[in-house]
Amino acid sequence: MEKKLNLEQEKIDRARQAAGTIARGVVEEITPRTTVAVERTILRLLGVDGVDVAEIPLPNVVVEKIQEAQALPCGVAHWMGRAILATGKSPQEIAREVADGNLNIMDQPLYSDEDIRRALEPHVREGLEWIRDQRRRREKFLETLGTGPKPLLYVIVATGDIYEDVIQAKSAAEQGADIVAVIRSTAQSLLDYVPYGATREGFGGTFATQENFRIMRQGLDEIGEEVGRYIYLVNYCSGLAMPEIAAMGALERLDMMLNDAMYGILFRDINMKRTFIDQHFSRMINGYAGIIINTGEDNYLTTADPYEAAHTVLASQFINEQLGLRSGLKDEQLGLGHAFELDPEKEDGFLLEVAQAQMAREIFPRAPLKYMPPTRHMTGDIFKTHLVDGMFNLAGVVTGQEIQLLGMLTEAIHTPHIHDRSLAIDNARYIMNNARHLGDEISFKPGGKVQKRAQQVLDEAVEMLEKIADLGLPRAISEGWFGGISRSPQGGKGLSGVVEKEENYFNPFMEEMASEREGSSRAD
Amino acid sequence: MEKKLNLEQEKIDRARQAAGTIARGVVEEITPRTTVAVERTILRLLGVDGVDVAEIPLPNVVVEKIQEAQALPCGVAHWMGRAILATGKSPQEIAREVADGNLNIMDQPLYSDEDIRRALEPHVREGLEWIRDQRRRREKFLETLGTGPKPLLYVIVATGDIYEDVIQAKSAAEQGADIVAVIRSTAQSLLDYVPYGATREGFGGTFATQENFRIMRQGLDEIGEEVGRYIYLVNYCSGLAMPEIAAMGALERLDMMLNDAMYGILFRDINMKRTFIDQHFSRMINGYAGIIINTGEDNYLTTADPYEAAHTVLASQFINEQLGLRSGLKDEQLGLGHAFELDPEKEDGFLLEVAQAQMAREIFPRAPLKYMPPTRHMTGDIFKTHLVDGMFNLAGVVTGQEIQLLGMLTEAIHTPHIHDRSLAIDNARYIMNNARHLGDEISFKPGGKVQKRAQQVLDEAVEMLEKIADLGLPRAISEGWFGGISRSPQGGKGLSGVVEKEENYFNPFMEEMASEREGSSRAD
Amino acid sequence: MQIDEKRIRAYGDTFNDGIVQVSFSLPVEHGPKGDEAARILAGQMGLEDAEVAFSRDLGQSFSFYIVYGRCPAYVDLTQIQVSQVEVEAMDYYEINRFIEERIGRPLVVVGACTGTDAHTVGLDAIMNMKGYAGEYGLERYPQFHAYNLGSQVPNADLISRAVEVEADVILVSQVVTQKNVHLENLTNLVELLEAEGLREKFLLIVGGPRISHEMALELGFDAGFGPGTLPPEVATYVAQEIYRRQRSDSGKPGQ
Amino acid sequence: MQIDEKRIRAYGDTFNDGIVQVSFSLPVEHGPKGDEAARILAGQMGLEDAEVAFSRDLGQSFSFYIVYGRCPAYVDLTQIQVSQVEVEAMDYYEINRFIEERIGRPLVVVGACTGTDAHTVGLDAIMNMKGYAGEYGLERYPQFHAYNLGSQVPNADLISRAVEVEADVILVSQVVTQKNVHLENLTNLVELLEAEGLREKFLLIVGGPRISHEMALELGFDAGFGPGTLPPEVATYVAQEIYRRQRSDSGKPGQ
Ligand code: B12
Ligand code: B12
Ligand SMILES: Cc1ncc(COP(=O)(O)O)c(C=O)c1O
Ligand SMILES: Cc1ncc(COP(=O)(O)O)c(C=O)c1O
Repeated sequence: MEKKLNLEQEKIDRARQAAGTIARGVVEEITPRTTVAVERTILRLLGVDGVDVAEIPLPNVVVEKIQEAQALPCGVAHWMGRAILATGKSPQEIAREVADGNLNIMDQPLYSDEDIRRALEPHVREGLEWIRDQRRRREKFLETLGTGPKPLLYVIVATGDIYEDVIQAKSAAEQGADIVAVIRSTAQSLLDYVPYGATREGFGGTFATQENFRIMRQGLDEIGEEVGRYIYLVNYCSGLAMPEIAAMGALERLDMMLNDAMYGILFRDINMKRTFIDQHFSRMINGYAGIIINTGEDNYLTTADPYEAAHTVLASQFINEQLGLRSGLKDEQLGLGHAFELDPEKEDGFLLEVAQAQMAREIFPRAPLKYMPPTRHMTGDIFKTHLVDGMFNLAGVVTGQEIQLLGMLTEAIHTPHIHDRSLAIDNARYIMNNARHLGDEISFKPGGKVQKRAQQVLDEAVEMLEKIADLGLPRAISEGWFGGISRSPQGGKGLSGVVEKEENYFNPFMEEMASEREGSSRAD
Repeated sequence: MEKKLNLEQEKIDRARQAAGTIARGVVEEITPRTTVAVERTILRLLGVDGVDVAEIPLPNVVVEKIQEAQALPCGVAHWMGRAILATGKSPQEIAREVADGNLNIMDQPLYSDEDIRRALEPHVREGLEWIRDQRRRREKFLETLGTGPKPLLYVIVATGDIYEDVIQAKSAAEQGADIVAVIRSTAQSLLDYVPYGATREGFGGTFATQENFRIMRQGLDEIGEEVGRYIYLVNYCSGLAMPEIAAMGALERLDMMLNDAMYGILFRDINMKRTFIDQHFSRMINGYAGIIINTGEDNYLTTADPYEAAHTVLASQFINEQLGLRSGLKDEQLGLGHAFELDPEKEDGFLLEVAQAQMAREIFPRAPLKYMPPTRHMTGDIFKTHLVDGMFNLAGVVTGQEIQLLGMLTEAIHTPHIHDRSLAIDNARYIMNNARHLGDEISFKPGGKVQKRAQQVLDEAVEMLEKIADLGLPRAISEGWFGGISRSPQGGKGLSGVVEKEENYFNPFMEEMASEREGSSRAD
Repeated sequence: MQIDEKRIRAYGDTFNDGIVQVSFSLPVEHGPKGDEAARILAGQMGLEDAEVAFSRDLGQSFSFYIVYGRCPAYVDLTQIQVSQVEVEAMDYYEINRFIEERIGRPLVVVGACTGTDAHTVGLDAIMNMKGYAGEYGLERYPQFHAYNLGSQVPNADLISRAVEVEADVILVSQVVTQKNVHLENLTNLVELLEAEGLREKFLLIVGGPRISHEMALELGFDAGFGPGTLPPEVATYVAQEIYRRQRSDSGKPGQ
Repeated sequence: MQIDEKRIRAYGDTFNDGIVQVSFSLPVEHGPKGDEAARILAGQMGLEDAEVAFSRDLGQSFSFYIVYGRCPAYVDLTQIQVSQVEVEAMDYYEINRFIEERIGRPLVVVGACTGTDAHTVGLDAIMNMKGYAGEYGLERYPQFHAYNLGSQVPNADLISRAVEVEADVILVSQVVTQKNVHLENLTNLVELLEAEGLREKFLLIVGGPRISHEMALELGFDAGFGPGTLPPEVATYVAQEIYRRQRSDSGKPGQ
């Protein structure tokens, strides 16, 4: 890729270094701790699924029992291993019996750590094997069917009813969509569990459940075969059940996950510690499953001024990158987010948008950048919105974005209807085809508006990151440096789910994943 | 203006030279002839207006009388001059008496040419004075009110009812339109006269009448004061009454006129000779009145393939330029036409459009180029059309066009409704503002798709023009070189209105205009 | 999801939600009162829960509205009969062979854009050598003698030319439809033909972007062809229809 | 052109032409039958001369239509009453002075995005220091004590907080409206307040992009504010309304 912005490599290096320091600080916070969500995730990966009579998911039932006994610092794996050894049953059978009141998981004979690990081993292997199979299946599909040209066209479905979602998703794929995300119901991110089964009633989106994942995956595989393109499936790996969703996604072959290091903190007021721990394990799972994560920098521009706050997007991309690499994600899995959110009334706004997008492209050359459409300044003027979406699509193709989340002409009105999506896809296909090689064709005036803007944003990001490296990320977040939202380390939801590990704590999946992977070269 | 296409000046010069040769050939054809329309125009400029009992315009009544007597070769001025001398009445009074049967214009005493000229002189002076006044009034408005930023936004009104047209035009001006064209009814171009009075019933447009001009001019002056911008008024100076409309436009202060050297021949099957003669005098009037002409090269792309025929547009622009300069128009009055008509499904079509538009800009640096919107590939998909119009607007601002005729989202459906125009203006304002200086910012890869396309089109135009310079324009037209339409020199409507001048023929306005103007430097 | 074909409603994102989008202008000042007027008007179109998603001042005391609402009306799909020209797909070679073998002589076709209509591209697409969308036009068919009279042809001229060349078929193109000028034009042609007792001599066909077969029949034409028509569709229809008439009438039309 | 205010019809390019544009999808295969179904549906919306200007295949046996037609319905403008919060424009300084002079103590305001709604930008625009569109938010007013509880606040929490801080005013923001979740949420709040006998203690205000004053009144709120609301509009309304109630009730609300 040709460099067009005359950015100083030295500044990029400085920014990356500062972000590395920041990430190291976060990892230090994470290592000695676990969370209820992480523990539930271990159970899920061991094969525990289903709900009890009160509709409470079995992973929650088991973890709550252990937490009530204040025994979570040893980790759920410890207790489950003991139960397996004692009963000879599978984790799922054990969990069911715990839920039915037939087994007290806290009241199991003691075994050596070695025995416990050995007892878990076949279940751990089975879980990981399943994920690796899904990964291979995806690779096979990509080989045989392939994907559309870049930028890939990403659309959302959000009817609230998984069966309607499938119809809408298949229609979208027939129109040319490459990626389908099922948006979650408004309520879900604050649930400290994952709902169960197929669901038909959500608000502003559809619940993320393992069964819903399965139903949609099957639908997309079907239509993918028909249209001769592999259709990526996306969901939200965030909220209080973040790592569980990572596990479900890995098991059901999702391909991308919205999975940001700070989104929950800022936009859902989830406790910071909780989030950092959860996101780390989530990302390990995503990394292992070959899932591309989508980070959420776009969101800053919905609450902060998109012009003034442009550098916070870049700074956050660096942080997400450094944290991601440290969780075992590869560069190719880092779908760093950014957005086209400047006021359409701004003179030369398009130049500034192109500057920002091109800058991201040059600074993160291997990342499958995810480019988010205009939302905040969109009104119910569907004609205008369609047009602004067109300029966004143009910026996307000109700057070589990889993942283009398509704007909808009804952005300010409702979650997309079937034809909204079709019009959006037609918009993108037209613009991207009609200006396919424009990016190869043009260069920017040295010292012109585009170059200057990119340089300025980089400068500001370097400054911001170096300050944060000094202060630490929690302090920066407390002071509202991202999205203009301030959150304190002790505030927010879910702190009670954070647990200090005991010495004998272990997470067999984390260990196995870490040992299997080669540390990404850039992580130190 | 920065040159971006690496065009060879030598080729541009060759093209211009060949076009000069072609234009000389045409002028030779014109000089010894006049037409009924030219003669009626002289009467109009002498102040003749109104209709007889059968609704036939007085200029027609008088000219027909003279033609019946086969006395037109002397020119209407000759006969009118004699009548003035004989009766002491004004041309209007004389015309009225002729119509009423009270005066036989053929039966007037003989006077010397000198006397005749002297008799006409005050009327000629009055006509020209009025036109110069209008011109000064326009200049005054432009000084005090000014215009919008370039490209100027040009919209059409076409309700068929002049009073509805005024509402629509004023609404458009309030939304941001700079230029309003009143489209003519389908039937008008083949009428060998100009209808009279305010009209409220047209099809696909509104009749061009002097009263309609006046009504719309007044409306635009009113709204122009309100919005603080001078609003240009446009009509169609073409068809069988072409020069009469030029006169009416000069008298009523129109600002632009669609006035092409070949449009009538090709698209209305009007006889070639007739058209060449009529356009020459029309353009002299337009030139004198400070009116900007709009040529019609865009039309070729509605019948010929827009990709293959791109060079015919450029060739025709050269011809229109050379003919225009020879009729006394200044470079600044040559609104040479071109269009954004490639199939939107064409890969990199936008690059080719930009190449063509930029090429026109560089080759005709002083001409107020008129850029026409996508029409032929537009369907009833109003959302798509709006978007393609947006890309057209982008091409316009990036390549520094001066006059942007806005595409309408309902192009394939109906002549514009009030909100169609509003949406189109909003489209243009957004795109042009949002990418205002993009043109200054970018350059094109040497030897890339954009440069190559422009060079290829120029090469083909040079070749075409040099061949036409050999063959002569009539032969090229007969062979269908423009718009894929072939017309023979003896075919088409209106040939019977062509008259060989006698020796004592004179056209006092033509003489006066020619002597007043300084020949444009580039005309030889 | 089982669809009830007898009760098809509009669909946004849930079956039978009935969502429709409507836009229009009103000669009313922009403001809350205008919004309310727009909502009421949408209500009179039967929309429930109508909401003005956007409104815009148009100046001159006009305003524009974009409204979304739920339309309770439904359509019975089982009752819909679309009258369309019924043609079995034949290609260039089949058509020529069909005419040669079954009719035994080339067919004469006269076409024109009538009245003040000068949009020749559509008619040319059907008639000219080069044709349209990769399909040859009638001029190229050995079994058609095609006369394309071009644009702005008065109905009377078209008829006299058709008589003169002993045409089997008259093709008319109408593109401009403002103030229903095409309907007047087409009706006038049929009336002229009938007045001269010539209506039955010709297969009378009209085409254009706003023409449907149904409308053509109503106007007294034999067939109508809409947007996207390809030359072989017209050629097939002509060949088959003339053959059919020949057989059933036992007399040849157009002669 | 004299407009009859009693019979306002849609306008395209001629008075009373009634032109409207409609678009929707149908669960029907794309094709002539679908087009006809769309035309019929438009007919049932009362459109005359309805024509399908465009249709598009959506796959999965769905199709999309763009229809133009003439709507004969009209609106009587003289009968339209828009209920809007009536506020004389006061500015920041006037409002503070008004409260100080006429009410004599700062007003306490509690605001939240309730239920599962996390769209804080609208509420922040009204409440936060920096405000919106150049106007300060309530937090900046010396005569308001403003508590912004943020997003996803359960109705019960909002109420107990309002009681705790002895609020005069409760501000609720609702942005997500899919499946009418906002209506449920808002109704539930009013019911809870009434159940606890607290409804009269607070001035109850709702805002959001799909909120209108009329709807707010129907739901049992005191006022509703829609898109584009500016902080001083809300502040003025609050100040004047509390003053009015104080005077007429001779008892202070919210105390
Ligand atoms: C090209 C064009 C022109 C060209 C025409 C060149 C030419 N020689 O044809 C020029 C620039 C000259 C022109 C001028 C005008 N135009 Co014009 N033009 C168009 C345009 C852009 C495309 C039409 C076209 O070529 N379509 C492509 C052909 C292949 O499609 P088609 O015509 O539908 O034909 C197909 C079928 O309908 C069918 N068919 C058509 N005819 C026939 C006949 C038979 C027998 C059969 C079997 C089938 C058949 O088969 C064809 C192939 O599939 C349209 C807008 C649009 N995008 O549709 C406006 C449009 C048609 N024009 C319009 C108008 C108003 C005019 C003017 C009157 C404007 C003016 N006042 O100056 C003038 C005057 C023309 C006149 N006197 O008629 C309006 C008509 C509005 C209306 N509904 O009444 C349109 C819709 C633009 C608009 N929105 O205002 N125009
Ligand atoms: C920014 C935004 C977000 C941000 C919110 C950040 C934040 N902290 O607020 C983020 C990215 C987090 C987000 C998330 C979601 N969003 Co959102 N979002 C938007 C967006 C783009 C802009 C909203 C906005 O900020 N407007 C600007 C403010 C100033 O305007 P306003 O809210 O109308 O407020 C004004 C007035 O209404 C009034 N007002 C508002 N509240 C109050 C209160 C009082 C008391 C008063 C007096 C006045 C008042 O005054 C304000 C100033 O004038 C809209 C689309 C759009 N362009 O409108 C979608 C939109 C609102 N979101 C939507 C959805 C569905 C979601 C999600 C549920 C999607 C999902 N499933 O993940 C999530 C989850 C959020 C949740 N749990 O509620 C939908 C809602 C659809 C519907 N009608 O139901 C929209 C319309 C997008 C769409 N087309 O799908 N979103
Ligand atoms: C990174 C990221 N995670 C999650 C979400 C949505 O999360 P929730 O379901 O918590 O509203 C978003 C919002 O678009 C996001 O950008
Ligand atoms: C140069 C020129 N003259 C005239 C016209 C229209 O002419 P008429 O009124 O003859 O249809 C056009 C068509 O757009 C044109 O481009």
